[in-house]
Amino acid sequence: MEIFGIPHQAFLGQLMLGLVNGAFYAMLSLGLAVIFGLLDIVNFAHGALYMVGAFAAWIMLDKWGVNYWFALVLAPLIVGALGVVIERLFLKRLYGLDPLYGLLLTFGLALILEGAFRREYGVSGQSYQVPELLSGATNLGFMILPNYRAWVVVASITVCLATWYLIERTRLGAYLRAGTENAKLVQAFGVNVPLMVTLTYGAGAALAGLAGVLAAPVIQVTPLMGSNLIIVVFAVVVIGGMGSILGSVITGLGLGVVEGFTRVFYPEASNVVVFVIMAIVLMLRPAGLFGKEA
Amino acid sequence: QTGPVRIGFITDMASLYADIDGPAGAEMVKWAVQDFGGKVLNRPVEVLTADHQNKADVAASKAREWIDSQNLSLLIGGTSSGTNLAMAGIAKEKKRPFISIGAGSARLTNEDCSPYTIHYAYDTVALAKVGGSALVKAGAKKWYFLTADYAFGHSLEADSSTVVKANGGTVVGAVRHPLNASDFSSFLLQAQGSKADILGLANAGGDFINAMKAAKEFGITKSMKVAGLLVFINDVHSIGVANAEGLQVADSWYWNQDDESRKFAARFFEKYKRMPSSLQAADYSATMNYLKAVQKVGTTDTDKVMAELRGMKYNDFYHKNGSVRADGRMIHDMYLYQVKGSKESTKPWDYYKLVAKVPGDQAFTTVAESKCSLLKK
Amino acid sequence: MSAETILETQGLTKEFKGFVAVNNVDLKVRRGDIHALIGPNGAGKTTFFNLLTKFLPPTRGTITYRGVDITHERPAQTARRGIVRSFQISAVFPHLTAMENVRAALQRNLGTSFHFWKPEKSLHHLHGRAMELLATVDLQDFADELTVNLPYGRKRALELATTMALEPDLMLLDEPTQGMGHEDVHRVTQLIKKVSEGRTILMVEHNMNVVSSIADRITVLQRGAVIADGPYAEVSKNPQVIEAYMGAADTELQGAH
Amino acid sequence: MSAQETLNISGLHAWYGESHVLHGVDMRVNEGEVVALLGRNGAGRTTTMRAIVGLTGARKGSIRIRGEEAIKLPPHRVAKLGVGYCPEERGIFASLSAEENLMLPPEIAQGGMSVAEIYDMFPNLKERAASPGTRLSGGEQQMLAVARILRTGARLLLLDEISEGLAPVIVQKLAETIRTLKAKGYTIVLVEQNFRFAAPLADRFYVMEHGRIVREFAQHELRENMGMLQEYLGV
Amino acid sequence: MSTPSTSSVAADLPVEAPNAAIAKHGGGVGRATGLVYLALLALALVAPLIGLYPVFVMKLLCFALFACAFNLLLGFTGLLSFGHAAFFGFAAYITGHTVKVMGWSPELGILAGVVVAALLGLAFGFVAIRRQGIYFAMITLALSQMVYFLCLQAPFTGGEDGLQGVLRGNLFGVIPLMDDTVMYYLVLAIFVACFLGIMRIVNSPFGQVLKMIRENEPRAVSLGYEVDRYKLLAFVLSASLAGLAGSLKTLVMKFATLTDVHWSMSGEVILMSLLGGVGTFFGPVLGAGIVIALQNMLADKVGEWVTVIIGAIFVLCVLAFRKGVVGELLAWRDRRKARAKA
Ligand SMILES: Nc1ncnc2c1ncn2[C@@H]1O[C@H](COP(=O)(O)OP(=O)(O)OP(=O)(O)O)[C@@H](O)[C@H]1O
Ligand SMILES: Nc1ncnc2c1ncn2[C@@H]1O[C@H](COP(=O)(O)OP(=O)(O)OP(=O)(O)O)[C@@H](O)[C@H]1O
Ligand SMILES: [Mg+2]
Ligand SMILES: [Mg+2]
Repeated sequence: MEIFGIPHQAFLGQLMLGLVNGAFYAMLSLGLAVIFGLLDIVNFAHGALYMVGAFAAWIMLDKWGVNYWFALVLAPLIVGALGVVIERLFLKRLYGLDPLYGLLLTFGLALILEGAFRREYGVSGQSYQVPELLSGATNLGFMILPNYRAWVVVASITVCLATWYLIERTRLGAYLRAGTENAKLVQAFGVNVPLMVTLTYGAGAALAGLAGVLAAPVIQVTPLMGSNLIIVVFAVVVIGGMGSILGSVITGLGLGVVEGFTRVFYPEASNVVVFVIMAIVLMLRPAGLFGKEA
Repeated sequence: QTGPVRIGFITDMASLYADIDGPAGAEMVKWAVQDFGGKVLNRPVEVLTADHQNKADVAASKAREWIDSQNLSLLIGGTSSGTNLAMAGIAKEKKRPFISIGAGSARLTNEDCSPYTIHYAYDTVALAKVGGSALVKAGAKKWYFLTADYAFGHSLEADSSTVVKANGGTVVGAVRHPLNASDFSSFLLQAQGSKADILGLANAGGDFINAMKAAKEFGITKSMKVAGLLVFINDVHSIGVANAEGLQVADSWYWNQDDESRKFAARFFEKYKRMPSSLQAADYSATMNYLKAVQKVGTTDTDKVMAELRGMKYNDFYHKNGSVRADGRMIHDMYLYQVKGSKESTKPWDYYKLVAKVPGDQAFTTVAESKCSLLKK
Repeated sequence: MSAETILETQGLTKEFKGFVAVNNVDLKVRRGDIHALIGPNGAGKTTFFNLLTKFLPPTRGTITYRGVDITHERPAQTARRGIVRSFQISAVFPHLTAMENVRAALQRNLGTSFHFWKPEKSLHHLHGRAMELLATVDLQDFADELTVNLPYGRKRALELATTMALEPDLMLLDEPTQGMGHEDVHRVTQLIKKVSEGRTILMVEHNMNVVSSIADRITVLQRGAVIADGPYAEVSKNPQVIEAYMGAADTELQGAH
Repeated sequence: MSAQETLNISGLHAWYGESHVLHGVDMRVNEGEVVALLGRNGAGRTTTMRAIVGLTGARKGSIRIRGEEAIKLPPHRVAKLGVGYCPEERGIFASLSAEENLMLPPEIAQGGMSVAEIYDMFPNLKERAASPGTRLSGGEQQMLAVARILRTGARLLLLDEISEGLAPVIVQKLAETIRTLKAKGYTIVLVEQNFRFAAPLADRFYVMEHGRIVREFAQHELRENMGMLQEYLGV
Repeated sequence: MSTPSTSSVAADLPVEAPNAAIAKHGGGVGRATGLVYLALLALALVAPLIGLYPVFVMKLLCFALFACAFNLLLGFTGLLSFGHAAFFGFAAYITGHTVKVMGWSPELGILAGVVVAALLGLAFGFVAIRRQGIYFAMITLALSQMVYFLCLQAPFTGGEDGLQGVLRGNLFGVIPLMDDTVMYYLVLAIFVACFLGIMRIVNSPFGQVLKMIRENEPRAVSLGYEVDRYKLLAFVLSASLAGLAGSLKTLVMKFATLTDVHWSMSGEVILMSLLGGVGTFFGPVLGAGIVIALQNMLADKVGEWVTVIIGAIFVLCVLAFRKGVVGELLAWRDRRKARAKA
């Protein structure tokens, strides 16, 4: 049996692989959407934080022998803490200014982080072994799926759904959403907004860090891993509709799959397919697939 | 001529190629000067270094400025073809000797050749010839290429295909992947479907590393052989022998190939806690040989020095039986290595075993193949 | 009265996800009138304005302006036809001077707005007219003042002047006196009266003092539909209006303001 | 009138960026009192309220709430002292539904109005509960802004122009509500452009001009002060 | 408008936009400023004679033009494009290709570059101007990435080797541009013309409309302006000028490479404008000068720290120096004037 001219086994295989990549897009765009939605900051440093997450895991393993499972918890915490520091030191000073300044500042931060790691660790990268428990692969009949990749999909979807629930369905989420619009007023109602904002940025950073740890065993840990990805993730967020949490998750997964199939049918275009889709979506729906019309 | 003799070295100090050349490469140039005695023709030798940040315009501006305002005697180009081509242009315009160490593009000595350029270490044609022919002869007949989708990848693939076919092999397919693709699983799945004997990776750096890792993860390495067409030892180190085992690699030098090299490598290791790449060795060698040539002709005059460099025989720890052809191509022996298994690899950075040695005249573009006008005269 | 109808809606309806905000409104505005639209909160007055100015597309119904069906035109087109709306707040260019604000409106009719090669001087001949307009709203002394620095009431006045520069035939004013002190309310009311000469005004207003003093005609909306329509004196005695809008039936329509 | 002071402001200065808006405001509000703050546009009434809550730029002087000095406190700490603020610009959140808007301010103390009571008072809100906050009509947003803080149990209410944009029928209801709240012992500061709304409700009046309090008088002195008000406010 | 109002966070805060400075300084050129310009022009005219390195100054002028083009959009229209490298770099390739491979004369090569950049700008603008602010930035960034990949893969660009060895040829078939000094005066002439052109655009009737859009877009709509068309024209003008800068750069440096289209080039031009002063006329020129000089200096001094330093400058600018050098100077002058008045 064939689907679109390729054997259905290969088709399912490619679908699966698309989902794996989509999982990373989803996690990264989720963090970006949370930070954008709640702080009105386009976090250009997101890719760098993702990179720091991966490096944190690698360094912990390399230097102190901290295994993957601890790193999975610790690295996001470290990156989250870094996020908290960034927010307190820099971003805090930009609230109330044009959001473009946030973009430019985080752009600068990304350069600094990347440059520093590059200096310290070079660019050819470090490799991180797949944890024992998840090594090996499962024969799904239509393809051999490395266990680790299956885990990535499960973990990422779980995290995304949990975040979405927290923001859209809980009281804390309501504070956060309201805080984006008029932080001062929410604070005047008795909510400790500055703390909340700091923690939110920290949480967004931690999400990026978590994605970094998840990615470490799959790809080479290099200082440039983030900047290669961040622009695609921007496009994902724009397509999904900026600020829409669920939108960015669904779009992330979907685009992973679309990109996967492009690799089969027209590999030359696989780098640009996301941007092409973005252009088309914007022409038809300026606010993005899930964005609310302004 | 009085005043110091200045040698300028421009390379990527911090970015993509900083590990295989970079600051350590600059240091090698300085070491060579030191070891030569710090002076030539009774003039002190100064080394200027700059980071071109992989930007051709930065490389060109720096080169131009040095030549104009510092009266540079020799320009050495580190990594990346674009910057080296730009520097070669400046050197040609200003008539100064230019030695390109780490550029891959064979254009430097082919369609863009110049009487002032020496292309010192390797080029993509040589890599293809060395990697391709030895493997086909060893029985890898059916090839499939995983190619980085830009000029460099294309030429690596095309050169390799020619070699494979010339040696009686076939190319059953190729898939192009975008530059800096973080995920290769999809392409590998396609490669696996091709039922080829060998997967040629016509890419470099991070792309090569990630492709290699994924190949291992998806069990591709079990069903087919993998050949890296442009691999430096730093890449193998990054992937780890466990993942790279069995990989076939072409290069111009390996630190563990003989005693002289080991001595050089030990000194390098002491300072950098890693082993030198072939480019870093070439940086040293090129500087040293230039100084010898200047000493010999007794002047830094470009034409005289170039004539000497072309006439010289090159024999040092880096290369044997080297000579420079009229198009500027350094012709020397090239090697095919295989990555050892984890068990065989006894000490850090002990990664390669020699598979074949390919003499220079078979490794590089032949005069007949070349489009360089300097060869046709 | 045989005054001609300048604007007419027929069956104009706007639904939001099943909620009907404007329901089948047939409204006729006569040329030269000051026509007030009143009604309880959420009756659909602002939505109705949004429909007229094309900020929202109607679900059903037609809008006819001077006999032309303009239901499907774009906002800027409608504006060029002479239907101009005032906004509630910040409807000025804050870092332009009062003069430049007015000139911004005058410039449009010049047809050189895309001419990026012409000098700014080519606009200077508009200054005379701009000053005239500023004078009508008593702002001649503030011509070179940056608009941010003007007090609230003056900003409203400036907005009116700008709006008049467009030579509108029909002005739509949504709660023009909202947020004003008593003095300003009075001044703006008089201003509206003054500028209404030669044009038609449709306004939403909760302040009954204002409505009673200048409106020629009133339409009352409730839950999106028209419940009364006619001259002030007539409508103000309508028990349904008193009940829906005024609350206690015994209160006078002069109301709380 | 109990002697217990709920709010005592003295020598309050406030700035927006570089512009100095309040120049030493002195006023006090006793427990259970309704006080109206009158003045022209731009006199500084809104700024006074914002300064109490901590929403202006820099501020100086003293603000004591139930005896506690609040001038140094961040807004959320001020709120915790039992202050409920209804801003002039309403501050309805677009990304929250009307009901979420209503439920947003955390409850500070027991004894706020229940949601049922609120919906009873403003039936529009019940009907539009699921609509995004800013999709409500102007008047509905105003109702929501007021209702929102009546829920929290704050005992000191700062209400800025709450009758703005409301139909007369709703304005009457609001007036009743304020009377009820007063009867329950709430302390209320009203800023009103709409003098006729505020006049019958307030126990005492302050008149502001150029960032200072220029007059103060009680309800029973209202009649004799009309002339002065005429001058200051054009009433 | 009471209902669909935007309850903005910043309603009560003085929002400081990147273009806040323009309100005050966008207008004509005062006498003092005019004198400064004249002095600079005089300096530029004699630069090759007093031994300033012409190729360096030409490169600087190209980037200054690029930054001015960018600033026309950010500073005077309020749109932050994060994709201007696409126009600059693509035009550079077009000029390189037409001149080197197709043998066109330099003036035609430049024209081709500008036209293509304008068309590209039209296409970008068409997609991007529907959104504002950071959305706009991200969309232009993504679109420029598309152009980057196109250039990476298209055969005529020479991939990562770049398009090398472009000869300058003879202007109008007679003036030999191979001579650096001749080329220098050509570049200077074009730069000065464009600089004046940008001043004119900003102070034209069209510029007035841009100002309105920046100040209060809904109001401009309600006055009957089709704002999207104005923004599009501004975008195309800016793209064309950026393209012109790229085309010139190819002829000056004799090559076009991937760096020119990479998004970090877009970042660089933002840095130049920011550093010099967004929304001022001369700021971007100064900013370009600082960045280019810095790059040249850093190349042999700090090596691996370059990215970190550039990043730090960004952070510093945004935190402490938002108006940029020229912007801060103007603000300082205004404050002094205000104090003198008081
Ligand atoms: N975009 C929208 N989406 C959903 N509902 C809306 C929208 N706009 C308005 N509504 C609803 O339609 C009804 C009419 O709103 P509108 O703003 O027209 O009232 P109004 O008559 O102007 O009232 P007010 O006097 O309070 O300003 C309201 O109940 C409002 O909640
Ligand atoms: N965000 C701000 N930035 C700068 N100045 C402000 C700001 N808000 C208010 N002002 C100025 O402070 C002064 C007092 O304003 P305030 O809003 O307190 O007055 P008000 O008495 O409430 O009047 P209104 O009737 O206009 O609400 C005015 O001159 C006003 O222009
Ligand atoms: Mg309304
Ligand atoms: Mg007020």
